[in-house]
Amino acid sequence: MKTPQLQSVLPSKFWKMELTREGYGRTLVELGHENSRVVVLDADLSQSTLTKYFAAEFPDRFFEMGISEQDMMNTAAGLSLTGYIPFLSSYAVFLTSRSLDQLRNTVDYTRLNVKVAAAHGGISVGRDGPSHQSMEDLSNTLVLPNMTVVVPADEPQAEAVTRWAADYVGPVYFRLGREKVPTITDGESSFEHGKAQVVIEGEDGTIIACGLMVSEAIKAAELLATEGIFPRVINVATLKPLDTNAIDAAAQQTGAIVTAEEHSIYGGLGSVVARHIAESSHRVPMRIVGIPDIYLTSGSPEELLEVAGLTAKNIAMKLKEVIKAK
Amino acid sequence: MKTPQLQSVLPSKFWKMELTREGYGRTLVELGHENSRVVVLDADLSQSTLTKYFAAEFPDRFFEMGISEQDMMNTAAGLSLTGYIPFLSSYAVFLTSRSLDQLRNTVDYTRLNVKVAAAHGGISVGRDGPSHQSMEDLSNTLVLPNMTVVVPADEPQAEAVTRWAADYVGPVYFRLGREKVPTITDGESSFEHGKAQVVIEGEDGTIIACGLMVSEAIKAAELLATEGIFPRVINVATLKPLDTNAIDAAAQQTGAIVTAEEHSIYGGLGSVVARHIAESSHRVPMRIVGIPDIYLTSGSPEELLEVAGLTAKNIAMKLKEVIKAK
Amino acid sequence: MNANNELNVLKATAQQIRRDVLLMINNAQSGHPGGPLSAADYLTVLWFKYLRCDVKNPFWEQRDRFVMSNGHCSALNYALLARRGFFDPGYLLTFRTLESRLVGHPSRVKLPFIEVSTGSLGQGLSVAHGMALGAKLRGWDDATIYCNCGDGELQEGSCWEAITSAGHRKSENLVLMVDYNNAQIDGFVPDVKELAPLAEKLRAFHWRVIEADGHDFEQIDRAFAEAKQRAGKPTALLFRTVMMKGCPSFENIPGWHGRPPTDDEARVMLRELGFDDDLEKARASMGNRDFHPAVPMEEQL
Amino acid sequence: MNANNELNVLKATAQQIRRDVLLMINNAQSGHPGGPLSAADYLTVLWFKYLRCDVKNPFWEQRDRFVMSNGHCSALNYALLARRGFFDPGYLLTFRTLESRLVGHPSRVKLPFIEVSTGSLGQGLSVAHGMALGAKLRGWDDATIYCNCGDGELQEGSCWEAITSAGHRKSENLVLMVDYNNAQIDGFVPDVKELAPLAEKLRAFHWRVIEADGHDFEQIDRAFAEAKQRAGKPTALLFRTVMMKGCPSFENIPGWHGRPPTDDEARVMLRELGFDDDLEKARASMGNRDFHPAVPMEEQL
Ligand SMILES: Cc1ncc(C[n+]2csc(CCOP(=O)(O)OP(=O)(O)O)c2C)c(N)n1
Ligand SMILES: Cc1ncc(C[n+]2csc(CCOP(=O)(O)OP(=O)(O)O)c2C)c(N)n1
Ligand SMILES: [Mg+2]
Ligand SMILES: [Mg+2]
Repeated sequence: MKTPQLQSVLPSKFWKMELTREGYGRTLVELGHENSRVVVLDADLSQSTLTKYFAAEFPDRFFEMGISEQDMMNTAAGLSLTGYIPFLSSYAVFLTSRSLDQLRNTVDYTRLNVKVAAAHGGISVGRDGPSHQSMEDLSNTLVLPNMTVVVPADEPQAEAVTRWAADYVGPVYFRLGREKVPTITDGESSFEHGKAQVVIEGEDGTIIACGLMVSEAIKAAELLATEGIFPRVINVATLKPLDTNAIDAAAQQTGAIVTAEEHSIYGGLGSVVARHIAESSHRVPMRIVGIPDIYLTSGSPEELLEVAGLTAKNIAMKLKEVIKAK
Repeated sequence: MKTPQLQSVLPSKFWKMELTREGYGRTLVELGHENSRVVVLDADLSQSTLTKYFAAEFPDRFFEMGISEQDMMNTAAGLSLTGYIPFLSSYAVFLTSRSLDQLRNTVDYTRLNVKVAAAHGGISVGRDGPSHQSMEDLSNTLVLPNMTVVVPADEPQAEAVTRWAADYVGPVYFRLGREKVPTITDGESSFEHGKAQVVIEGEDGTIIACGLMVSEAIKAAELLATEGIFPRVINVATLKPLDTNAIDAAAQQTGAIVTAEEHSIYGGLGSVVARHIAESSHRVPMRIVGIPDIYLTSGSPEELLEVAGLTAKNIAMKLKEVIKAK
Repeated sequence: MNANNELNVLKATAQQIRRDVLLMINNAQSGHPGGPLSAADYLTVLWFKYLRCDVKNPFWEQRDRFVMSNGHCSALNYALLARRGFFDPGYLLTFRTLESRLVGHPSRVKLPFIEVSTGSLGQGLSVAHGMALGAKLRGWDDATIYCNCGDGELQEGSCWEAITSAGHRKSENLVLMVDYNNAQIDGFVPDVKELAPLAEKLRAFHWRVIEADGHDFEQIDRAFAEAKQRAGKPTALLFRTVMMKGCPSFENIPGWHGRPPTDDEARVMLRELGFDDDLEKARASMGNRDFHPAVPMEEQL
Repeated sequence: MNANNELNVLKATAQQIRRDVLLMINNAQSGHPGGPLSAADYLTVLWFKYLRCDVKNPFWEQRDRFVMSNGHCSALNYALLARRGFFDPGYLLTFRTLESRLVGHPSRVKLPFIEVSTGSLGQGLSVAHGMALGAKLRGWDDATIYCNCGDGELQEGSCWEAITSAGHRKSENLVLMVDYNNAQIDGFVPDVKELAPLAEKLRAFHWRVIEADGHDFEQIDRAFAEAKQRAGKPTALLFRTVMMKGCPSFENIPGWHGRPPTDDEARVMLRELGFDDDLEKARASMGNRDFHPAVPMEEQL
């Protein structure tokens, strides 16, 4: 397996903060210029999801569906059946519950060419509270047989995923966040479908992360380095199909695994990795860092991530646990 | 841990076949007589879910909601808020997708006292095809923080679960099937919330199963016995909260685990057991028997279970694999 | 063919399709006869007179599209396709078996002539509207998107989202057909959850509404002809129908929504439809059970 | 108190509640001012004149119930509760902070005076109807269930399922209030997805409809008085309102649906409402930030 250079990751103090949804919204406009088959739908959240940029530039190819996620999902399905490449957006929590039946029975079952770009994934949504926080979207989409599930880690990766999704034929679910996140990947090479990226090389154990938690994992590696512990850090942007090669290599070469995700401990990255490990011949200790099985409340993103234990510190602690258990 | 007697399980050739939904429907009528706070809702499927018995006996406490699962879920929520104990039914696939947002944000978040009895779980639904088969309902409900998730193995257990659910305060999801299944538990003692039951004692490995697959697991044990292999068989009727003691004991005492469920390999029994094992100190080989990550088609229940590998033979094969990998 | 003759031929075709449906469901011992028999007349008129499609070029881009939103009427959808010439009628008898393309509810995955996979109620109209928007954007000005819904199905809120959208967008290339048979699984629609006054409702949602007796071929014909005239708004055709129409002993009984007839019942039904009641002969008359599409599948996709 | 006086007092209360809402959202730098300011007048009349509740016995079984289905108007719901006496107004300033019971969207988990947790649009009316059915079955004949919905919210199909159910069941103890401010996030309702003619639609779904200017206290009062008279069917009160009402420089701009005002903007808003614009003093005037419910929580649950 080829692995990017460790030095390509800047130390956390130099990180630039950017919005994944901004990367999405801007890339949609570029795609709109490049490909007249790209159309966009939104359900009264274009101001948040930033599909408003596309709406302003291509009013004829933008479909404002109002507050009707079910209708939006299936209207996109219909558009795909006349040759269009629809991207649709709303908040993750609504897209994967209010319109889940449509996503399952119409879009996924027939492998329709619909791109579901879900904004406000996770709990870093913050003050709107649990009704708007999404802890289950990855679980609800990973279980769909034909779905590709992607969680970009940062703005460049969100751009790359958006661009890739327009080319790929089939249903895609990808998750964007509300808040600015550190930029840690670089533009061009930042996404390859189905391939995990080793963002930091190391042999003392592996942190497998996605989304926001990739930067926390890097910070955890920085913390651990001060104690002489050098874990590998992997960005698993594509949760499905999962890059099992990268996981197998991590298990074999580093002997201990911690996963980290801004998602329930049920049914997300930790679950699919645990399933893979449990059924494999590896016998490596593992810990899952994810949202514990509770609803959170209002608060700043930082407060909520802290309450849920989605921090570099917690990742580092778990990594030391698994190293001890090797 | 106390374990039921091996001899309490009849050999498969003596099994009686019964409908879990019949157990549900009949028990609702008994509950209706015992407790005037029990009310029942259905969404134009009372003929299948067998809530029709209750409807006939207690027309004032039966709410026919028409083909409106979302409305049904939240109407039940409202009824619970005025002191009633609502049971609601439709098919599993619709209840956990069309009305998932309602189940999550209204029922589960506030721990409302709503009992979701989902008929036609799994693929043994048969000829109606994938639109009516449910492979994700356990995943979609297990990820909900306050939900109790139960899969009765047979008719007596379905009765016991229904009865238990009426007493328990809080949201419950339980899954019923379309087809007759072998009766393998016995009436009174057939269900204890949060407790797995050892239905066959054994030390050579453990089959952890739920629903329809408990009887397949017993058949697998019969097959294996002819080869001198004696696995433990556990009926995990309560998937959440999971009886981790029973699983830990199985891992320690038998050293190898196969799970078996009529559900996707994503997010169901196999996943939660794998997660528990992966994070524990056990290093036991494991295999998951579940619906592979595909949509099925029409066919007889037997044909579909065969295609999906949900058979005693496959379970037995996997058990030999894990024993070899011990 | 003069108008009267034409309608008589369509009538005969509808009866034959009813027979197909009953034989399919009886043979599979699984499926839904009630809706197919209530919608057979008007959907035969649509498929054999109005629907712009080409058996030799089934994926012709500018074709009209048909969506069976109430997917439990799959047997009718398949029979219409077969009798219209897309594949051999004998294949209908593979309905709902493991190897068949004729899945319990219409599956585009297995049978690409199906425009949209359905089965979960309340989904087809939004998809059809998406197609209508797509057709407009593509400039396929003559293409009309037809969507069939059950009356019970319209209890799904998702239908009303689609109705609102299409009215709002004045999608005049969209035609909704309602199989207004007044019955659903748990009883008669007014008892389960009232839909009336449906025409008034739809008009308030900015639709043109055309009402017709769904078993009167002249009314059906007029309704489709009128629907073809663009109106600056979407069109709803409310077809008043009778569940199990054509088999008087079984008509208007909600219990027949989804129950396969036994052989004895099927024989009575065939007789009441005006056919010979020998089931074996009837099945044999449909031909052999090969799929045999008008154009080989490889060339089509 | 004579009628005129009474309405003047209610008017003043509504203004005070508007001020609370703005201070809460400005202080939290998070929240939705637009809807609360459009609904403040009529909901003040409801809460201070019509809603049968008992601050000293908040869980009195036979009480009327209020559901804020458009949960983003949480600040208004909390301010109404506080000013009605359920807890101290100073506590309002904890809105949307980690330790507070005043979660971003109304949470019954944290604040049991909230009848139903909301936030995901389109859910409240079905729950309210469930309560209405429950109240009827329990024999709480005087209890009325009031549910507030946004106009944009009514684009959710789930609302129409509830509307159909309540009409079908003639649930006369259910009152829907629509905050018909014509605005939602992405623009004006008629541009996003038209709702009109709403009264006609609801009547076709078997509802009684009462229309009123949602900022004219006499009309509001008459509307609620009329709604209290049971009509053999559910009642919808369509309140014509203006988003951000009371702050003319900000009125009727959809952008104010969910944007917290900066301090400068908040000062202008307070002035336009007729209050002193010193934010610090205004916040201090609300009292200290303890919850302090009218009855200790332990005694209540
Ligand atoms: C979302 C959803 N809920 C429930 C069902 C189960 N179901 C299938 S058909 C049917 C009744 C349909 O009634 P109607 O639309 O009037 O069709 P008809 O019986 O007249 O053919 C129901 C409830 C379903 N297929 N999809
Ligand atoms: C199911 C769901 N979809 C989307 C949202 C996001 N959202 C919150 S408020 C709102 C607009 C509501 O418009 P309206 O009901 O008119 O309320 P107003 O803006 O007038 O206060 C939207 C789209 C949501 N909360 N729930
Ligand atoms: Mg019908
Ligand atoms: Mg509004």
